[in-house]
Amino acid sequence: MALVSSKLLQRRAERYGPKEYDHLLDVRDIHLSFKGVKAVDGVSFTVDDGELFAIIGPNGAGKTSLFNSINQVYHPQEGDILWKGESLMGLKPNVTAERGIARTFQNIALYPHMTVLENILTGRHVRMRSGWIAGALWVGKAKSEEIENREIVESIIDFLEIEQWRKYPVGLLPYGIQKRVELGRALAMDPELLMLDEPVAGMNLEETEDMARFILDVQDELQIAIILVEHDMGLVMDIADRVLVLDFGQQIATGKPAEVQANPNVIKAYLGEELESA
Amino acid sequence: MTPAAVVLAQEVTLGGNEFTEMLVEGLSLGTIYALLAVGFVIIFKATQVINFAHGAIAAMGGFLVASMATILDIPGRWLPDAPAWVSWVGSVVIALVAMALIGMMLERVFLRPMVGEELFAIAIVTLGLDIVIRNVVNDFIGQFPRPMGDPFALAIFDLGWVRIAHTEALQIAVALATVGAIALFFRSRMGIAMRATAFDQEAARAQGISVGKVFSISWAIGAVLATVAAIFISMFPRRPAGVDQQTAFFAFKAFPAIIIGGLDSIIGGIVGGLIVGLAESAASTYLAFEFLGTGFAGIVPYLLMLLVLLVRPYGLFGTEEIRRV
Amino acid sequence: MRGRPMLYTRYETDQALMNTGTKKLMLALFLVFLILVPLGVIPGVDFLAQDEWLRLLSEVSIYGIAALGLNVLTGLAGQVSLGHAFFMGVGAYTAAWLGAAPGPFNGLGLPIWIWLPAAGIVAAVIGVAVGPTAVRVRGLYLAFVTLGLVFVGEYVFRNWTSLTGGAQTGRTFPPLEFRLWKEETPLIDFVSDGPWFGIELSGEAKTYYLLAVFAIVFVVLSKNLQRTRVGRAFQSIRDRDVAAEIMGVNEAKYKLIAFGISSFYAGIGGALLASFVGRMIPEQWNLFLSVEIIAIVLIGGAGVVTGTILGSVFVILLPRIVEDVTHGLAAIVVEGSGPIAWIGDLFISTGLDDFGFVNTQAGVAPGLSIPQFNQVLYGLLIILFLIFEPLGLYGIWLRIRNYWKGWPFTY
Amino acid sequence: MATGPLHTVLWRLGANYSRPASTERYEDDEMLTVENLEVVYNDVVLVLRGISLEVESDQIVALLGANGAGKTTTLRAITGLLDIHDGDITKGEIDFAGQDVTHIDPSKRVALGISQVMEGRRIFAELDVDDNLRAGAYVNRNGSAVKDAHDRVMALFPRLAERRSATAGYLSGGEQQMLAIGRALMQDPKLLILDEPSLGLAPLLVQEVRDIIVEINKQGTAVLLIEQNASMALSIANHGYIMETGKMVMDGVAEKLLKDEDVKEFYLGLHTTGEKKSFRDVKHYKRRKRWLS
Amino acid sequence: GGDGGTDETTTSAESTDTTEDMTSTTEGDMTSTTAGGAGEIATDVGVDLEAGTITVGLLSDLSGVFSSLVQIIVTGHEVYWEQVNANGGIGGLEVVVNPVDTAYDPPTHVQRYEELKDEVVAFGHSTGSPHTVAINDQLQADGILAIPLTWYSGWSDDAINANLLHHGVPYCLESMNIIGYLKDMMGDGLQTIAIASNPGDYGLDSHEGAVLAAEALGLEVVYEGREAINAADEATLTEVANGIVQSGADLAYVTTSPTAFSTIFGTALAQGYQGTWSGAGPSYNPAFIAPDSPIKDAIAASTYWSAYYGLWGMDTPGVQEATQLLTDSGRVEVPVSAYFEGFVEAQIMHAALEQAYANGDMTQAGVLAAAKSLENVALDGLGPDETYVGANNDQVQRASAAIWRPDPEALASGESAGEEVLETDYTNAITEAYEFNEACYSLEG
Ligand SMILES: Nc1ncnc2c1ncn2[C@@H]1O[C@H](COP(=O)(O)OP(=O)(O)OP(=O)(O)O)[C@@H](O)[C@H]1O
Ligand SMILES: Nc1ncnc2c1ncn2[C@@H]1O[C@H](COP(=O)(O)OP(=O)(O)OP(=O)(O)O)[C@@H](O)[C@H]1O
Ligand SMILES: [Mg+2]
Ligand SMILES: [Mg+2]
Repeated sequence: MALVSSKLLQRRAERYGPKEYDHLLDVRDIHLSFKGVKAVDGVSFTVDDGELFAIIGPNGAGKTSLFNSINQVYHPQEGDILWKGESLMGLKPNVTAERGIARTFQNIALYPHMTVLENILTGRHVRMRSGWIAGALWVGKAKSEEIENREIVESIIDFLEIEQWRKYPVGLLPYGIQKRVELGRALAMDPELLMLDEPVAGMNLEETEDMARFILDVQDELQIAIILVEHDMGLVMDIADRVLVLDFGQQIATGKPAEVQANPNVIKAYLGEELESA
Repeated sequence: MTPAAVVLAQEVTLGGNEFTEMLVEGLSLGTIYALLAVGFVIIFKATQVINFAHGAIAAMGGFLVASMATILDIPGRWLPDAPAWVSWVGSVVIALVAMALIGMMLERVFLRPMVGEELFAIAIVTLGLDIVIRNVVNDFIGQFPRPMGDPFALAIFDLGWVRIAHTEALQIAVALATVGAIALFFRSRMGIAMRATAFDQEAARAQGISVGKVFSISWAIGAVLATVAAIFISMFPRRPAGVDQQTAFFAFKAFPAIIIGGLDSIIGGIVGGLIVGLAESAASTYLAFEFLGTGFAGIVPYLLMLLVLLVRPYGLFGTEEIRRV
Repeated sequence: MRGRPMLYTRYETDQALMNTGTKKLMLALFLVFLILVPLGVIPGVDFLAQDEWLRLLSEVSIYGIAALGLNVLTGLAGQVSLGHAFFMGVGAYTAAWLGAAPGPFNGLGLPIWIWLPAAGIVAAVIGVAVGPTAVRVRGLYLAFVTLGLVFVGEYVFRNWTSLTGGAQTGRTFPPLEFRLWKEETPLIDFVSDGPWFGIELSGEAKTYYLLAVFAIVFVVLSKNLQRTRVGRAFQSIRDRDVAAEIMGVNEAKYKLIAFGISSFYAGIGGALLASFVGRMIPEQWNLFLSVEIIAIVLIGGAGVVTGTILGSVFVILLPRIVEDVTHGLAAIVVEGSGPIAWIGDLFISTGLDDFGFVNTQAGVAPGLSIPQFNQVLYGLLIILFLIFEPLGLYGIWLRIRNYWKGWPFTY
Repeated sequence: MATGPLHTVLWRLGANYSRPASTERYEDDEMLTVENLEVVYNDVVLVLRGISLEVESDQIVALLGANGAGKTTTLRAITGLLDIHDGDITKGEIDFAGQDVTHIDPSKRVALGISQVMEGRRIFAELDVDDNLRAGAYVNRNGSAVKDAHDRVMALFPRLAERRSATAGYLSGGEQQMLAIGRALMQDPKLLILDEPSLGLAPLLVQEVRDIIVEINKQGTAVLLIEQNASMALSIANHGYIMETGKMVMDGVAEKLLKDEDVKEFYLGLHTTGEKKSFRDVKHYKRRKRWLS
Repeated sequence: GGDGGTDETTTSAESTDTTEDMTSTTEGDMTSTTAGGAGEIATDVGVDLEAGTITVGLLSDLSGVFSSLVQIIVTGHEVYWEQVNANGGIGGLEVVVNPVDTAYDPPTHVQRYEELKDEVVAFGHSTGSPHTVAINDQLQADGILAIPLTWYSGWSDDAINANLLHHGVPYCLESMNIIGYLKDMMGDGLQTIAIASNPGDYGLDSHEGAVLAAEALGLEVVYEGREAINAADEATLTEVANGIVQSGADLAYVTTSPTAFSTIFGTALAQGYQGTWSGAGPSYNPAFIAPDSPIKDAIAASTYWSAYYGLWGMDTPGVQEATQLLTDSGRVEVPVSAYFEGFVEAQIMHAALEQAYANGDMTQAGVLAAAKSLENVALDGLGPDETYVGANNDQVQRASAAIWRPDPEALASGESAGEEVLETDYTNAITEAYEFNEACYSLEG
């Protein structure tokens, strides 16, 4: 664990020099709609380094769409998204990845035919350089690069405790493990922001606890900022630093878990009367 | 480039004007393409199978009709004094029923086991099927084309401004009627069942949809449509000598139609077929320029296809693949 | 479920192509086998030393190389193309233009070390040129766009007489000879008989060696490509394109690269095929060639390099083997003695009056002629094969291997 | 594109298709009885080791268990979808409404009144919401009945009503879950089996779904509820079963289970004292304890 | 190949079992001088004095586009040789034909050639022109004889026919014969001509002939679709049909495949075209006039054809004899003249082998030399006699075996293949006058 963090922090330091921006991510009043549907309707918020920021809201409120907007998979019609002070608008998704935004998906989106190792190595794609000719010839640079990155990936595999699955095609792995691999693939990108879309959905208590532990470790030890979308209030209210509540694409509350939890609108739109059940 | 077809003399116009001739030819080609395309689409729509054996199946159907109507003379032999067209229609109906059964059989034996495999693994199976059927059928057909034995012979409507063979008139009518009926059929409960099945067999079965039935029906329809197409291909004036060893390849010409219309859209199949037919006929009438060389009209459908896909990557009516995370 | 743990002290060794001793040994043995084949000294397979079989093996290499290209595009990047034959044609005619001796048709008479790479490069360039269109459309639609390419290509080839010799006529292609420049006698000549290092070799044997070497080189390139950054990018696009983009893979860019690489292989394959056959007519770069290549890839097991070569062996040799078997049977039946003959006679007809699905008298007796029957059998074998092993030959190989080590695959 | 080899649906030449359905009426109120069921995948992986369970015609029964316990497999056995996954029932019997359905065709079972909400939604992504529901109503030929069912679903899930003509694939995760439930309701079944219906649903909606289940049950549909969210399940169930690696390790009246210490700790995540513990505490200690099974 | 060399000959007469023959590529560098039927016979490949067999290879299209036709031709070979062998073969040596399938595909053709060249003494036929050209260099390198199974005029051109034997009237001169005949018959009724053709030697050789004929006869070419037909491409067929109809030519001369011909014919008919039709022989198929064929009367009324070889029921000794043999062999389903093509090829090969035997050199090279020295191969009306000595102009075959028109009744009655013979062994004046120095259309490269 310690090994990962130290190395990773060092790599990050090398890549992105000293900090000269006020917010890591600054979402400014974005509007996104699909024929008819207003998926995101004027949402603004900021996320700072190392923060664990949660987004909750009813189904179809626009949480995933918000992620997709930040990734530029969807292109909001209005508003702006600043990453370290620079706008992300109009970039291609793969560029946002290079800039340091990593992501896991609501419905697992791993590469089922590839092994755990390969999946996580693809995460390293943005951090590698060698082209196809060098690769095909397996010459010096490409080769050494492959090996270096293999080491990095191994350290992530250790961290997530999935050594035993290393060489299995992920398609064959249990749901819970796949969720972990997905986290691993995201971490492999050396991100500064990690967006988790319902990381514990469909997990039993034990797996939820494991996942929670990894999330917290990522935050504390790797100092990666996290945006968490999750319907498990037990988890969110427990580990989030700040919470944003969406409803029908609109922002109905932001603040500390406790405040949000108490907010009548939130209860009405989302939590429902009997909170303790969650 | 070698000099292509050039009309050297002043034009001696016979039979109708160039334009109407072109239109008739286009419609008659187009409806055949439509029949082939729709059959192909139905099978794809319901079973996710790209049926490369479609042409071979068509040839088989054509041969069956030929043998019923001429060689075996069924049911003609039992109704000696019925009018020619009655016994011919009889033969056709019998052949169609037989082909429906054969279609089901093929699906059951060769494709059912492949359910759920990779699209293209299945495609290769149908390719194997094509090789098998084509060789067997061609051996039956033999070196001599087999005429359809239809009662229309060379009869022609001469309306002055256009001459159209009875066979072509019939063909256009029948084809449009058939594909129309099919299109309606697909609005039905069965239609949805087919789409559901194609998308997710397990989920479909969970809804009580009998996937096996869906597959059988779609293959039956596919085979029948292919046969109808084969009949009209193998008649005067297109192939007056009848179904021969080349008939099986005709189906390839329907591919651009399928794509232009959209792989999984029946309406698309129809529209695509007509577009391609007309385009081809128009091209061969108006684009016989020397510098274009030989066979330019033949690739016009493909050029059209490329154009359409540039504007609409899923054809005119195709449903687009869901891309979401 | 767990695989037997393999201990590696260094990741490098784990990542090496031949990461186990057994693999290394097998490879060595295999190479020795390849070298010995034409000498006809290996008992059991000495018949392979016949010119005809050597030619078939050479074809295996050629189709294998072309198929490796499609395997990159379809197997790795998941983009199905029916246009491979077109790019093979482009390669072939590039080779002809540059390599063929000046004559009635375009030809500059340049040596192989120019025309062969050029064949690949020109094909690749065209591949990348059509790429942008191809990148827009997905799945089957792509398959058919590329099909269109084949037909348009055939049209161009048919009409570009000065280069292709014209429809139904065709032209000759540069032979497999190595010249430094345009000198009279080639430095090395891979087509005519003669001794090499004192060993008397037929031209077929030399061609075989040359092509085998090419095949091996391209196999290695493919394997490396597959296990490195770009190869993984391809696979990620294949498995989940949207996710791949979000994970930093530039979809459009890598699809283009895939197209380029695949077309390059195709170009080389086409050039070698044309040169090997000596004369091709424009109609031959058609859908059926493409389909044959796809069959090779899928039968071998999409995305698997070694599988592709196996697929090539299967598709090229099977018809010949089927043929030998049926002829053997027919012979026995005509002899008409023994139980085999008796049973066989039920299937094989030997005259007009005799019944049977297959007949020994072409076009006369009822039933299929033996060549037709072979075609049918070939089709059936492909079907049955895919029904029972949808993952292709590689699937069988996995079975065998998993039988030895408890790999998770249990389909 | 089609499903990959990983989902290989090895549905060989219609494995079990015959076995005529006996038509005798059933007297007692046992809707579903599963007896000593054993299921094997690919002839090797023994996943269900002789489980038995019962659902009475007016009951809500909860089936709980860790991942990989065999809950979904049980459901597949009951609804007849094992063959697709190359699974076989090697032992035991499944009776529904007094008749043996162990081997009959899934579509027949649906016709008999068994509906399911499949794990992982499995909606028809390319069809729009309405067509998904129509597909759900396949067995139900009576037009007006279908219309009523449709209206009822729309009433239950207003969100779906808003998105009626949207392509299902573009719905949000939760919306898709609603659609999956709605689709099952279109068959107005005698027995409804839900596999993790609360997955990905917002708390408020979880409560709604819970109420819906209760409502459906009131209207006379027996319910078998497979859940990770044990507290939710047990809060409405009459009876509960708990599975571990293919065995029933515990079953009883819901109230009783709710009070059980182990259940509290492992499924409700409560301290023996009863209040929830923070993830920050469980962090870094991992439990490997299991029921002896 | 290992021992295809022209002057290599082996002691042990080689078994045709290739396995052996290949594993022993090096043994085999002395001439054998076994006492054959007549004095000393030198042999290398394909003649086995021990077993007493001569093996002749056939590169036949048995599964491709022309399979059904070629199968019949192969049968012709087999029946012919059966009879020869029955009568003592060639000096006691039995002749065995070995047909292999080329699928009408050049690569396969080459592959098959490679397989056979070490088993056979010569090739009884080689199907297809580009295919034959594809192996021509090899033939010359290996010094093996082959009879092309096409009627390309180039086979009579010594620029390329060093190892090939032509037979029958070439497409080019065929056009002259039939068009000349029609002119004589129709007189002023024939002023204008429309010409359309397939690409390749077949279409273009015939096309050139038609153009030359038109010049010679002063016909106006009102439509010309040079290599405008692609049977696989419906559009080209419509295009040509339209062209013919609009040209309103008195004679439509269309050289293509039967399928394409019937389509063009039908389409033109539907548009009311009423001219006369003809084309190179292979454009016709008896099915056109089958009892159920809708066009049988139209075809019978308006088409005329020339034949390369004798027609079923024609009363020339050659045909009569062949017909007898075929019917006796019990291998004839329906009467088809194509069997005679097999006979013609076989008889020419027979002559060559006899000559080689007489020369005492039955090596591949010996047979080739013998064949090229044949002054007259008499076919007694099974086809016009052939000669292989002298300049192109002397060698080339000018005579059509027959000029004929389709006859549905005769076909229906089954007594003939439905061919009403109008002339036999026919050479038109313009053909006679034509100076043949090189292929009408050159198939180079
Ligand atoms: N690509 C798209 N096309 C059309 N509509 C879309 C698309 N993506 C999302 N939507 C719609 O936008 C709305 C927001 O969807 P989104 O996935 O962001 O919801 P969500 O907050 O993630 O819900 P959940 O918690 O259920 O995942 C939904 O109504 C959905 O149907
Ligand atoms: N198709 C299959 N082939 C082989 N093994 C399988 C297959 N499907 C499931 N299994 C195994 O059977 C066991 C039970 O799976 P099942 O899906 O029934 O568990 P579950 O209780 O539904 O888990 P979850 O709560 O994650 O849904 C698991 O160990 C799983 O690995
Ligand atoms: Mg979401
Ligand atoms: Mg489950």
